[in-house]
Amino acid sequence: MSATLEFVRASRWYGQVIALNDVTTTIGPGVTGLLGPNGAGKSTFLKLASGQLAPSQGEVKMLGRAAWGSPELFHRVGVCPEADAFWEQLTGLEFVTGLLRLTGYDETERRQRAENALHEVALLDAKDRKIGGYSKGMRQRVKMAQALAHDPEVLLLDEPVSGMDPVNRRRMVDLVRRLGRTGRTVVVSSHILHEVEAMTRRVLLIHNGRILAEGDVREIRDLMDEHPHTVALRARDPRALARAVVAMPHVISLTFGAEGEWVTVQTARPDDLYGNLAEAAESAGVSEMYSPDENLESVFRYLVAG
Amino acid sequence: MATRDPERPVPFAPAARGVFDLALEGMVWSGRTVVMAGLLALPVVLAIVYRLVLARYPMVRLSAIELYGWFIVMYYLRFALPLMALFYATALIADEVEGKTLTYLLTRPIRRESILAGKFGAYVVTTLTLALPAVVLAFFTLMTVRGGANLGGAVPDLLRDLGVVALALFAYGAVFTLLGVFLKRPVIPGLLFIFVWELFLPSFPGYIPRVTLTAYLRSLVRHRPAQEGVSEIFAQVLPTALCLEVLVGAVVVGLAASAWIFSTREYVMDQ
Amino acid sequence: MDGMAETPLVEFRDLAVSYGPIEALAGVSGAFLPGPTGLLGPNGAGKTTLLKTLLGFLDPDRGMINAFGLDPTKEPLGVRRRIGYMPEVDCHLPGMTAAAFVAFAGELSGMPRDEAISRAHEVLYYVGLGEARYRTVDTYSTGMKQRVKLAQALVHDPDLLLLDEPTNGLDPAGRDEMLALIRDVSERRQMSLILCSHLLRDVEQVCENVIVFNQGRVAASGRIADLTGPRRAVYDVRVKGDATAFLTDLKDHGCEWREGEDGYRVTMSDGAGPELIFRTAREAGVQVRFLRPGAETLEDVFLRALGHEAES
Amino acid sequence: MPIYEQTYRRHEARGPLRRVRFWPITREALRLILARRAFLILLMFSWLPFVIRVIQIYVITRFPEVSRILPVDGRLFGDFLGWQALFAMFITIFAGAGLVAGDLRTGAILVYLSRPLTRRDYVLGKLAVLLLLNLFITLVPGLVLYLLALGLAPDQFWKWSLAWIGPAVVVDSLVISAVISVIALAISSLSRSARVAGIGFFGLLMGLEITRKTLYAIYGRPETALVSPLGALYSVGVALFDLADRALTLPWLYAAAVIALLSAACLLILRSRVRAVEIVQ
Repeated sequence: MSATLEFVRASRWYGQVIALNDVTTTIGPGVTGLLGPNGAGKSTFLKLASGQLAPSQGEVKMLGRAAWGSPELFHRVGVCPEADAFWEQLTGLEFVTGLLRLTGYDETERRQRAENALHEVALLDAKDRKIGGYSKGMRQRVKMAQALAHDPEVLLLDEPVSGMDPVNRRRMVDLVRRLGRTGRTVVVSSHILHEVEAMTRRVLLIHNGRILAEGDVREIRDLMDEHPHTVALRARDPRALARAVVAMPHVISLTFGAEGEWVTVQTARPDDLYGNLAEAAESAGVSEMYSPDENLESVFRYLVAG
Repeated sequence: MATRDPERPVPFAPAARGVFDLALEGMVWSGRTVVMAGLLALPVVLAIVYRLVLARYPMVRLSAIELYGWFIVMYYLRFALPLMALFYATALIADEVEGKTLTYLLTRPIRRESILAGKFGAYVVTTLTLALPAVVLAFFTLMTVRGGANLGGAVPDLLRDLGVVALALFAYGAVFTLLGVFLKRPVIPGLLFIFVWELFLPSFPGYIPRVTLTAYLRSLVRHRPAQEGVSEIFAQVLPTALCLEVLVGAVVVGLAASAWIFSTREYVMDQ
Repeated sequence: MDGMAETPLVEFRDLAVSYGPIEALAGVSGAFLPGPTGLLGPNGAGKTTLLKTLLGFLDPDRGMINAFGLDPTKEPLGVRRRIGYMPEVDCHLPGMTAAAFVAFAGELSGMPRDEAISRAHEVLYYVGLGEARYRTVDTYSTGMKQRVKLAQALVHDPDLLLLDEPTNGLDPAGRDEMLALIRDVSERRQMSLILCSHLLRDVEQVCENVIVFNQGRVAASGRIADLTGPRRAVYDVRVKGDATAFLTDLKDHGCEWREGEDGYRVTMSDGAGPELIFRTAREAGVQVRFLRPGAETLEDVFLRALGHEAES
Repeated sequence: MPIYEQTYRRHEARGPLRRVRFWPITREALRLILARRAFLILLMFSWLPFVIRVIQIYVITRFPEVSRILPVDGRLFGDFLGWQALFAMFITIFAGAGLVAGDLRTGAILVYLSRPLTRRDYVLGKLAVLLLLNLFITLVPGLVLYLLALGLAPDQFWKWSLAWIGPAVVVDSLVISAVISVIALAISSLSRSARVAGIGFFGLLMGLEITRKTLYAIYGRPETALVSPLGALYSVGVALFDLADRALTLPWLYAAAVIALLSAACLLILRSRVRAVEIVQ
């Protein structure tokens, strides 16, 4: 997996505030999710990658060249900034063609590419309306259009779906997945976990300016499985369920809920518990089962707590 | 257009031209241009009033040519042009930063110098298309008073004045571009520069006027309107060659410094 | 909060409000009873317009609106005194510390200065900004700014809270804490509130009743339980391992599935229970890691009420 | 589930709405602007003419014959306040350009108008900020100068004929401060950017001032002063302190009328621009 984007011991600070602290990682083709709470350093990471900021220490290389100070990279890189900021008096088409002109395309090719990009984000029918009149979802999509209009190999997307309602969010998630499948390198930053999980498996967890965890989401979740889990189950016959569960080797504790329907089990090896729970669950009529330690959010919170 | 070479940024001229068109679009059609047009048209209105009233109220203390000279020196050179330069030039980059739209330009394969060049070009075109017609209109409104006998003779004056107006817009434009790129809040310093530095220092004795642009601009123009009080005594006229040298120098240095600062500065547009 | 008919805090009938040519509200009727109520709809559906009409910022073209028995267009001060408004936009004052800002907001609500200062500290501790209250709000993260906005809405202890997109831009941890805070304000402090949002899970976690807006009209309204009562048994499932075989087996058993917010949303075939899910999982060799009877979520209500592909 | 101490009590006091609702707005805005170093420097410079005038009065008391060249009478105060008007413009723009424009741009106006406050309270609160700042550099130094003159040179000053100077200083300072403040606030409300408001304010006042000078240069009639707000202000000064400035000596009634008209127009602009909801045409 050739490295499209490379961070070598890169740090960045503003005054005394450390935004990115000694980060080393490489990102190749496909979609990579950049995950972290607000202020964790995601935006700084993307600004370093897109050469808008120079690293205070270390090196940031994009397509083999130092990201800062190499404007020619933007022939092959598309950036979708986070801010909801536009030249409001331009129409969607003027906005994209205007920026394509700064990418060196001539008149005809500009118009052609702009219309393709607008079609890609389902904005073709609104191409002649002023961006000032666009809805929040449409503004986010025209921003994507300018990022992918010049068919870049690399796409850096800063919170592309924040503040969007479900209809638009799903459309954007599908678009990112389609882009990832065409072999481009797509880096998507977000603080909404299930969106990133829907777009990709490859995740980079970032917190307080440091890389916390890296790799396939499931790998990270398996890493989770070595730790005790508490699992809550509601069953028609909780006693029968309890009898079956108690026999399992790694169960640490087992308690009954107040109303009697609920059973809470704590196990040292969650994999084992879930593995051979199926028969007991079926016979005892389990209708609800959840564990606070089970979703990506908990992975995140768990790793952040450290 | 040459085919796109992904290994090198887009050449300077076409890139600047692209930024120029984008900037011009935003600059010309904004509400502020209407305000600026009004500011420049004021002397034309006064000229028209002067012509109409002249018939019934002939005892005027300024002849048409003197009034025109007064407009050029007192109104345009010392007030309207610097203010318009401050208005547009400080915002060339500041508007994009404040509006957070600079990112779109910084993430294009173009050198930052071409962004500044494109923006400054748009500034020059916008201000010239507003200022030059106003001066010409004022000129003809006044010069055609009483049969316009001396019109032919005065035309070279007009051409010279138009040249000085353009030079003033370039010079003040370069200075305020630098101010806009260098300071976070350039307006108050800019206003102090126009209404204190450029207003009072040119009338000082000795070498002091040489640190102002007004002294040079005023020396290039042949009009010598009667100024009140102390400034009458010390008004100096500097040699034309020196004035041109200094003004062109100010433009070059101002733009070069702005380009250098703009290229090396990082723009952190926090959320 | 028993069900007996309480007098509503806010009532509006056939309310129409427009911004210049754009008709933001086209004749809506409804009421907000004491307690938490959700105001739901895509961006630009007219939710914020209703809040601003309630605050007396906008004069309606036609129709009636009243709050606490007062007409906001005639007695805006009387209405605003009893309302705490948390706007969607960032509205802190640059250069002010949180403590100074919230105390200032209290004073603007008519509280004497020293009382406003002590209240400000108390409220800032309550929203969890105790230690950071002497820092200027510009240095705050998005989450903390949202909490300062809540604090300035709470400081004069209003009778009705208007919360416009309170979890906007928050990360999961921040969102849960903000919703927990809002639930605490509503349940433990007995403060009625209107939670205006386009995020469905937020409204579900705080409110019992909801009014769904779309393009300036009321699309649906009533108790959330009624709107989302399960017709066919629906379960949210998450499995560990390759789910494709599991899902195709489910289809063979007559169940349908689609990708839900967090996991797969399986609509069971008639008469089938959760055991079918466990059995199919076991046969497909995957572990069921999460199972929850998913009533038709507000999103389904939402899409159905909006006629599916509403362009928003 | 985060645990919150039970300190949060329902606040029962429902005292009557304070009458002076706008004062907190003024106090907080002043506190913020006075925290800015650059502004304090500007304020310091605004007191420079005061220092010069004190020296002038001191010199006259030591060498009485000097008073024949630099007479210590109404003209000293008239000129002094004339200069202070220019400083007032810079002070007002520094503090005032963003006063309303900033709130409109960031939406912070909602913090005010969602409270039991009328738009009148908001405008009064903001206006008081500029008024106090301007009075601080016109009325305060003017009165101190007057008392100083009485104290240092009682023989020349403690005359019934010069008793009118005190009230004249008060009136002139009030007029200058009020007019400049209300114009600046109106212009601040017309734009969403403090930068445009600042340049607009100077463009308008200085532009009309040059127009006045042009018309006077052409027609030589003092009535031309009515074209420019600054002209009207200076005419009031000239009338109050009978300064020798032919271009501005005209019946003070005209100047007062122009000023009243101007202030009314500004208040109307403020009434229409200060609203919680942007009316999108």
